[in-house]
Amino acid sequence: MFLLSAERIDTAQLKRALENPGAGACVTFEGWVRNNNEGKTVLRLEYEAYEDLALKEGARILAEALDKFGLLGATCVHRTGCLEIGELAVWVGVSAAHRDEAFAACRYIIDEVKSRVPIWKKEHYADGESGWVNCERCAAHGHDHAHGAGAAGILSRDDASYSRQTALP
Amino acid sequence: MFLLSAERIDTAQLKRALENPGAGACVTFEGWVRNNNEGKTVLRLEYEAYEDLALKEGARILAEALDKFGLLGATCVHRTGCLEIGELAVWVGVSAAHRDEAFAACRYIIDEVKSRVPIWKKEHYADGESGWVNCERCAAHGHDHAHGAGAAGILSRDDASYSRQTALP
Amino acid sequence: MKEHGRTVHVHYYALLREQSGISDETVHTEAETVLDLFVELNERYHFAARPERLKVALNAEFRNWDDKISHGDTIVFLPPVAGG
Amino acid sequence: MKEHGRTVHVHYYALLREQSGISDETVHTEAETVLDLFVELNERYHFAARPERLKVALNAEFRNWDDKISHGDTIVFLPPVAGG
Repeated sequence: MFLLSAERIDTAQLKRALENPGAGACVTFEGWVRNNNEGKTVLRLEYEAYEDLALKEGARILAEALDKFGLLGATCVHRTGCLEIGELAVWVGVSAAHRDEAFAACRYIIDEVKSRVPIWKKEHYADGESGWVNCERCAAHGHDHAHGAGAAGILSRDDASYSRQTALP
Repeated sequence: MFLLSAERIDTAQLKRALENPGAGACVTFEGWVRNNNEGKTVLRLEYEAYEDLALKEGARILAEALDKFGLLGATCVHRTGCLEIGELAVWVGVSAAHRDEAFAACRYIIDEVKSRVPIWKKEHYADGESGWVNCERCAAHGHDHAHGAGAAGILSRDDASYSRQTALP
Repeated sequence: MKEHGRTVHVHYYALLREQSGISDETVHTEAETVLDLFVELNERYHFAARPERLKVALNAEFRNWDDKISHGDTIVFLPPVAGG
Repeated sequence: MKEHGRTVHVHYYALLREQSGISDETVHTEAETVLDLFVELNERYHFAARPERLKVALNAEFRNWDDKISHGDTIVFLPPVAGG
């Protein structure tokens, strides 16, 4: 079950839905809004989702995890809208017979959600600026990895308007 | 904070204690009482702890994890007494700036707790039998790994009373 | 409506929404492929993102830049995602 | 009390508690090391566990089988643990 939520996430209820008498392990991941990123003080975040596609892609990721790791349950809920420091932005929970699969699957789901589900995050900083955050893999690799079906190689025209993907002042 | 609890564990309260404005990730592991083990139907479990040493060793494991992974918070609570199927036997929760450390630390803590903290588990089976469960590493390796300061090599006398470590009928 | 043209719906999110100033629009275009459409819209909005940094969705599925567009399609250009 | 003997406290857990039938006892012994004490108690209780499968704690710390025991010590023989 992959959900988007404009409201606070009730994790207790979500965890109960993972219960299964054959489950010996439950691993959860919570992404919390942190007060800093890349050296800047963060005041709050905004999440924006392309809901139709986000729900489909999120459901595909959970189906992959259930199949790949033989899970007994898997859920992910992602917030949308404005979030304050310390708020829960994303919750992933899985149950499985043993902890090996539970840890691996939980990690798989959050990694895939972060890089595949069309959700965008805008950080608002203490210095008054704000910016849309790039995906971690882009930041780490100077963007030599493919974003799925990218346009590199197709595009022959120069794109003079390219700049760092950040909101203009 | 490492605790033993003879009562049901309140996970919501434990998770709140991990909150930190610099934390972007919280990973939890829950060990649940499973209805089967090694092909046998399990009805319930009993946990017994050597409390003085369990508390010391548990605290050492958490201190190691805090140091090794640079965590912002780490907690583990282990149940004692009789538990039914589906009950929470052990809870591990960690918070950290990023998810890499959080996943690695949570896994480290539960692995070390299972193999180092003096807690024993007796399974009661549907066929009326019961047995003390061996540690997983023993089961996996036919016991050629050392249990810390073991007596192998010191002992010269034969031990004729050796048998499979299981309760007699 | 011009000959050979088609009417499509375009939605904008995040940085592209801010740069175009709109969340969605209905566009009449001569563009045959998704990439042609992007180039056309980029002339109007000067998006601060190269298409090789973007993905594209056609009718709420990830698709390719050289896919043909049809009358009534919904197209979304997706900036690099950053959930979590 | 015999000459050279010492009085120590022994606690039993899990399988060893069931096999001895007691949770703890105070023992007067001539044993000099933890291992000597185990061998002595094993003659009484016939524990179904080899000492190389056990660990030992002396005054609530993990210690070695060849450690000397002193008057008043608390000794625990630890079956393989299985938390979680």
